[in-house]
Amino acid sequence: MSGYQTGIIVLLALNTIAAYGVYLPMSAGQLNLGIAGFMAIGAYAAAYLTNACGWPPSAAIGAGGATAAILAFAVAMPMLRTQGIYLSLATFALGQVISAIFLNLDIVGGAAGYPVATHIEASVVVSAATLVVSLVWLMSTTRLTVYFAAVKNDPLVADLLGLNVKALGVAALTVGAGIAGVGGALYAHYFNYIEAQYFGVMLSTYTVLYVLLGGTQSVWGPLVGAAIFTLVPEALRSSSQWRYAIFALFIIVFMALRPQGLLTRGLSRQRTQARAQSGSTNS
Amino acid sequence: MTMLLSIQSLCKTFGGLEVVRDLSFDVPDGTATALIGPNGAGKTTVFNLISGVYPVTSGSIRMCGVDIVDLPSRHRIGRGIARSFQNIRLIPRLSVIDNLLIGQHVKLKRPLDVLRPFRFARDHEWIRAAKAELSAFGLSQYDDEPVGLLPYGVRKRVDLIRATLSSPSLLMLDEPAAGLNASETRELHRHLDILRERGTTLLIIEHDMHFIRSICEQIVVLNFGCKIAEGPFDQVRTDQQVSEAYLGTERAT
Amino acid sequence: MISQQIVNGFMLGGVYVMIAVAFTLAIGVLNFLNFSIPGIFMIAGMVSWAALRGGQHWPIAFGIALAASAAVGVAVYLLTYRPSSDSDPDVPLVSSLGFLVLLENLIILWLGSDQQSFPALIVDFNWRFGSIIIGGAQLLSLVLSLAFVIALSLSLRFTNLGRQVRAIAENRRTATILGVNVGSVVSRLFVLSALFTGIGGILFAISYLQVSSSMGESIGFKGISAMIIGGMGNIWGAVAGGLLIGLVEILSTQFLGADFVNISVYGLLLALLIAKPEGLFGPVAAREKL
Amino acid sequence: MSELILKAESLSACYGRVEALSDVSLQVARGEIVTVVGANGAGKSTLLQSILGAVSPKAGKLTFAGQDITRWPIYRRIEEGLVLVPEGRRILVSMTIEENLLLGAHMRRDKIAVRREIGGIYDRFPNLAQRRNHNASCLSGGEQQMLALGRALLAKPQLLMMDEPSLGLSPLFVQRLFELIQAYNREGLSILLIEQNTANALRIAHRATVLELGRVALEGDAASVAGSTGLQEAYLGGTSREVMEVDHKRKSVGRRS
Amino acid sequence: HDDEELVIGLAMSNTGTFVSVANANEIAVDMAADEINRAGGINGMPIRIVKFDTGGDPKQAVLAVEQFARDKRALAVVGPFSSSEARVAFSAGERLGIVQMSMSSSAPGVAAPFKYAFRNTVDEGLVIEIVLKAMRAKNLIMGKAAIAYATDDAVSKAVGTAVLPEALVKVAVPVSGFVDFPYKAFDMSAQVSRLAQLKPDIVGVGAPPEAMINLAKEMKRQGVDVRLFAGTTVGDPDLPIRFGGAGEGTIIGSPFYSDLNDAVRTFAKSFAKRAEVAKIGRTVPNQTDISSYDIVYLYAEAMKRAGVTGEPSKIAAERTAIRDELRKMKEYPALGGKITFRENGDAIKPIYVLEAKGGRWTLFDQLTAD
Ligand SMILES: Nc1ncnc2c1ncn2[C@@H]1O[C@H](COP(=O)(O)OP(=O)(O)OP(=O)(O)O)[C@@H](O)[C@H]1O
Ligand SMILES: Nc1ncnc2c1ncn2[C@@H]1O[C@H](COP(=O)(O)OP(=O)(O)OP(=O)(O)O)[C@@H](O)[C@H]1O
Ligand SMILES: [Mg+2]
Ligand SMILES: [Mg+2]
Repeated sequence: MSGYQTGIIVLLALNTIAAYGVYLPMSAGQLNLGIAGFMAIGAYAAAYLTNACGWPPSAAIGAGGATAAILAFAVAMPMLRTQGIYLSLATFALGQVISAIFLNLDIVGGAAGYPVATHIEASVVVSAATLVVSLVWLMSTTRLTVYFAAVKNDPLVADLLGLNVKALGVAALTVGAGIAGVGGALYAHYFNYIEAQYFGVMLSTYTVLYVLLGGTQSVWGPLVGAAIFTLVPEALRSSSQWRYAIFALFIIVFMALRPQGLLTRGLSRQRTQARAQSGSTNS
Repeated sequence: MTMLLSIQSLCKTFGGLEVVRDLSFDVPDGTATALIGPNGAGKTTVFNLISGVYPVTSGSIRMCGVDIVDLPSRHRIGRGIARSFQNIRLIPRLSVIDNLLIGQHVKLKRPLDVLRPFRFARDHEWIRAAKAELSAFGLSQYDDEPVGLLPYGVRKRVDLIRATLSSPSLLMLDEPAAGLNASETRELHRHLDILRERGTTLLIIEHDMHFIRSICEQIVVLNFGCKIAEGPFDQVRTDQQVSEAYLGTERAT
Repeated sequence: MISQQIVNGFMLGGVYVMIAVAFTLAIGVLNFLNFSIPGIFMIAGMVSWAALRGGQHWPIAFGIALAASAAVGVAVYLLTYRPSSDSDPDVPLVSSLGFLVLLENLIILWLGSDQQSFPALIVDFNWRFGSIIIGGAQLLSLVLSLAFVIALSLSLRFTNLGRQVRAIAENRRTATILGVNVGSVVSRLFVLSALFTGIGGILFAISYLQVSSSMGESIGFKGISAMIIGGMGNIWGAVAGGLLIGLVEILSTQFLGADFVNISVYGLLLALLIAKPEGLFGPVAAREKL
Repeated sequence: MSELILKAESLSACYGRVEALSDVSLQVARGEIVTVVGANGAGKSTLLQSILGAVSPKAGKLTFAGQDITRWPIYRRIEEGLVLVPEGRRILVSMTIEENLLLGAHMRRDKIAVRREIGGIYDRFPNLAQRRNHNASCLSGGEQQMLALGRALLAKPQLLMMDEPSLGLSPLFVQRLFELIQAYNREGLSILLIEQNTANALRIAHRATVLELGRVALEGDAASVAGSTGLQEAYLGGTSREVMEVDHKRKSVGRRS
Repeated sequence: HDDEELVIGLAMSNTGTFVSVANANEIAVDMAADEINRAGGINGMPIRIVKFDTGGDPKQAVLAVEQFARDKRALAVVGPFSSSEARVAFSAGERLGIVQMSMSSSAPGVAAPFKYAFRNTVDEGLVIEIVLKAMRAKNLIMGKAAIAYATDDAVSKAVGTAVLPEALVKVAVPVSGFVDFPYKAFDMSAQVSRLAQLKPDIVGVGAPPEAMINLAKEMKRQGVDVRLFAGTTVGDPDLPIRFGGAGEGTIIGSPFYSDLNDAVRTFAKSFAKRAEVAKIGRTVPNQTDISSYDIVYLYAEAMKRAGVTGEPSKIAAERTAIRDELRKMKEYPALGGKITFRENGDAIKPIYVLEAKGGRWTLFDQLTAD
């Protein structure tokens, strides 16, 4: 495989992992706009462990994910007092605070960034992404997905049916953060240098875009979305200057024509939407 | 006869407005009780208080002798209280089976079991139970249909089955026959008969008097949040106050 | 000197208020988190700069800029809000973000990514009271926002049009069935919000004598935060939130250093949201009736 | 019979590929009560929605008060006095009861008359008067139904279309509702009514149309329809399961085409 | 016929954040390549430039060097542009064994950990020392200094917190205080109000041009009339115009001065011609354009000295040979002045001290660091 192709596949793998970090909370009704903050935590924690404590990269990457998950778990309870757009903004604020803290944390280089000594091969990143996708897929075959859907669509009824809405919300946020943390840690060890500025709002926003573009109705949506976001700009490389403008136009037109995202659950389900809409407003 | 549910001096105010006032009534085990009254009398509010949607202002709600007013709403289904909703509250995008799975959550023994990928186990007991219940009520053909696509009457029944799948001892139904045509109402009737045979206690809000009369032994009538009458249908029907406030002159029987 | 810093804080807050109010119009009123607003803010600034550079007289330049803002507003309405009638509320968010990216890239292609110097229309547009200096354009934007907010909140509460708008915000289909001319009301609202945002962009350019293709972004996020702090849909909340953020930003620059600006502004936002999940002035969310 | 207020000719409507109405014609004369009956899913609501314009018909022609309104947007039809009390109430729960009523009259300029009429509505529905400045979300099911009716009346309808207005109302109130409908009708309001409570609907209606699987199965004056066997078949005869089976067949036909 | 060409990669930043500063680098590189090929190429072979637009994104910069090294058989790479890109791309280049030379990165020590990484830019510390020496030599009033810098950018922060304080100590000017701001700050009112309290005679700036312009404008608005000085971070031929009447008398150090000599003026003229055709919106070269142009010549010289053939079988050895030749190179006469590489991969070259006067740069002094 050519160097270019390998590079693209790594980018795709990293974007996919991030997308699943957003997808999980989203399936439970949380639009996480602070995913970059959790990626930063995973990246810095893992980098610190390999650099300063001499951990092997695989252990450090796992620990990076765990650190992000633990932080998410710690903040989830107070954060989930908020809902909807307020929750999105709370996650957004958290992401900003996290990246501002890393910007000032001198043991990991502060504004100058943090070089990471150990390099991992492309194959490691790709295997990790495969693992994440398989795990999320496995999860989609458990009851948990149905529970998340219930919490997202009708938290009050979910509560009356005995679901612990808070706990499910915390779980979704935590697992999503863990996945994002692993993504950040992989990023750090593949590119061997991280800086806090990279983990900004725009990274979070784009990651959310991958998921919404791919569609939230299917587990494969985030994968497809990440693939579009990685590959289409590359395909437009020949039109160099115009490529981002063309790509943005593509997103707008695409969403206008297919608002439910690219992947929906088959054609028959497409009608569900129209019906479901009128059903929910009628009743 | 033992009392499954016993409500004493229940009050609820919303911002100074007294919606339920000093209400007391009992639901004996194994019976069907109707809660009727004019629009805005507070019937749905009573359901909401029993299932814990709102905290009570004062009074007690005893389930099998235990006061549950301080029990968080999500634990009440575990005590055997399940309900359907006046406006159907199913998740339109999920299939019928998936909606029914949520209703069985109380049956979960160990919390970690939620992580078992049951879709591989085609005949998981929950799925089996859901399918059995659907076919018992003649709805098996809708197993995998997204709920949003189903006709109103079928959705109402799925909502009902979701509530029964938690094997409740007390099933509260809020206007189950509203919006159903005559034949659908007959089917609903059969459905409820089966549930009664199984020993489920029913508490029903309904405006269809034929329906109430043929199902419920006991009627509780509310007006402005107060109980104005109580007893078997034929006794309540002749009550002066009930006629004036609720049934009207041209009675629906 | 602290008094000068407080004045600085309110002046900066005035900029955020403009954007926060524009966002409130979109989300509080139409239930649509319109990310193209920072883009429109930028378009107004850049277009008026380009027109001035092209030798136009300033009223004409500003007219062109406002026309461009309104046109973008209409385009956003047609391409993001309208097609999304029956889908997730997240969808228009995505395509309005697409608009932000598109606008920025088009402007970069046309005028470059450099920050440009905006000419001073009035040599020294400042008021001095003793040692205190107040920026005239900033003060103007604050006054304008306030006037707009008063007019808007009154009309939303008490006029027919206001009720129609609120009906649309709650449920577009129902509003249609009740005979609300959704297309016309909403497109007027988009134009209004775009014009207001455009005026914000122009006033920004006049106050800070600078425009750039990225001028909308950071202000945009502060504007959203201001709106949220105040409580969504509460227009006065947007004003209070904007001023508060401006003040916190300036004071933390003075006393803690620029490193801490983001930590204190967003930390405050986070703390406020956790303490009061519905924002400072938002209504307390009651449990829904079944 | 007097002049027609509504004339629908050969309406057809689809959801995606599923045809919900095919070739339905219907007429309402001024001052008349017409009722449409049929099983669940027969297309009654779709018919009203098509007449209002909320569902755009695939084919057919609509004439209202002598004007061809087939291509008119909804708001123009409502301005002309073609008003719907929609299925499922569709109350705006974020607004107060009074605001909901005012919204019903949003196209009217005669502010004083509107105020007076709102007062009239409050007299009719005291439950609403009590809570006029509360959010409509707190209303009980029946109260919401009253609000929906009041809101529609404030639009000054010439033809009022009602989709199951008695849903969730107490027996006493159902009785009052039908009296009310007749009263308004006597004042000159034309009415197109859909009811599950068929007996009552047929009792007060002048004429009736029976819909079956999106087609007109029978029409005529109310008394003869009430007595016909066609009604028994279309509306009371089939169990809902059978209806669904037909429904399914129709869907698969739709898919094939 | 790949074998008969010597391939050089260009990791350019034609889209994204840096486009305005970087979009003419391509023109400068093409110019250099054309000139070399017209003069007969190197070792009898023409050079060919392969290009990759990174959009200023570090991940894309890695993609670029991967592609150049593994797919395009490039012998060396011009770029990447920014420090953020350089940091990740240099470490990839080290693994791939291919030389990269950045035309713009100036954060401290970015190339230092790597053997294959170079930067045709001068260390900020040296530049600022030169600027202060020149100011001292011309007897400007320098009683007290204040420092203003951007905190969220590696270069600016290093300049503000380390480089400027040290350099001011060397010329014995006391520092009365610091003000800081974000890289993309538009509102400088708080900072300037603080500067007014500090009452300095000069203000050293570690910031990108935009922030410095905003600072100068706000100083003018608040009536704080103090001379600014800075290193190469604010290098921009148009800065005096962009000040829009503020910032008069600002002094900076730059590796490039457009009015230096005939060679530079000739370069600027043919650059302008090409830029006109390319419609990129400007015609005056900036310091990164000159730097890119010089990098091609530096590579050409190193290839000549190493006698590279471009044969696929020898490519690894030849890439390393280019690196070694660059390291050995002494005072190579490039367009911007004589270039030598230091141990840490950064260039030593002349610095021109410029003063903003009446909307243009004027030469204040010329010195070489050593
Ligand atoms: N959350 C609330 N806030 C304020 N008032 C409420 C709330 N919930 C109910 N009410 C009021 O309490 C009264 C009783 O409402 P409830 O829904 O219990 O009536 P109901 O008996 O179920 O009537 P219906 O038969 O029409 O459904 C109504 O007048 C309603 O307006
Ligand atoms: N939004 C929709 N999308 C797809 N199919 C629909 C939609 N609305 C209705 N249908 C289908 O169109 C047919 C007619 O529906 P309609 O609601 O008009 O029936 P109805 O006679 O009003 O029934 P009900 O008595 O239940 O109100 C049904 O088969 C229904 O499933
Ligand atoms: Mg009720
Ligand atoms: Mg219907």
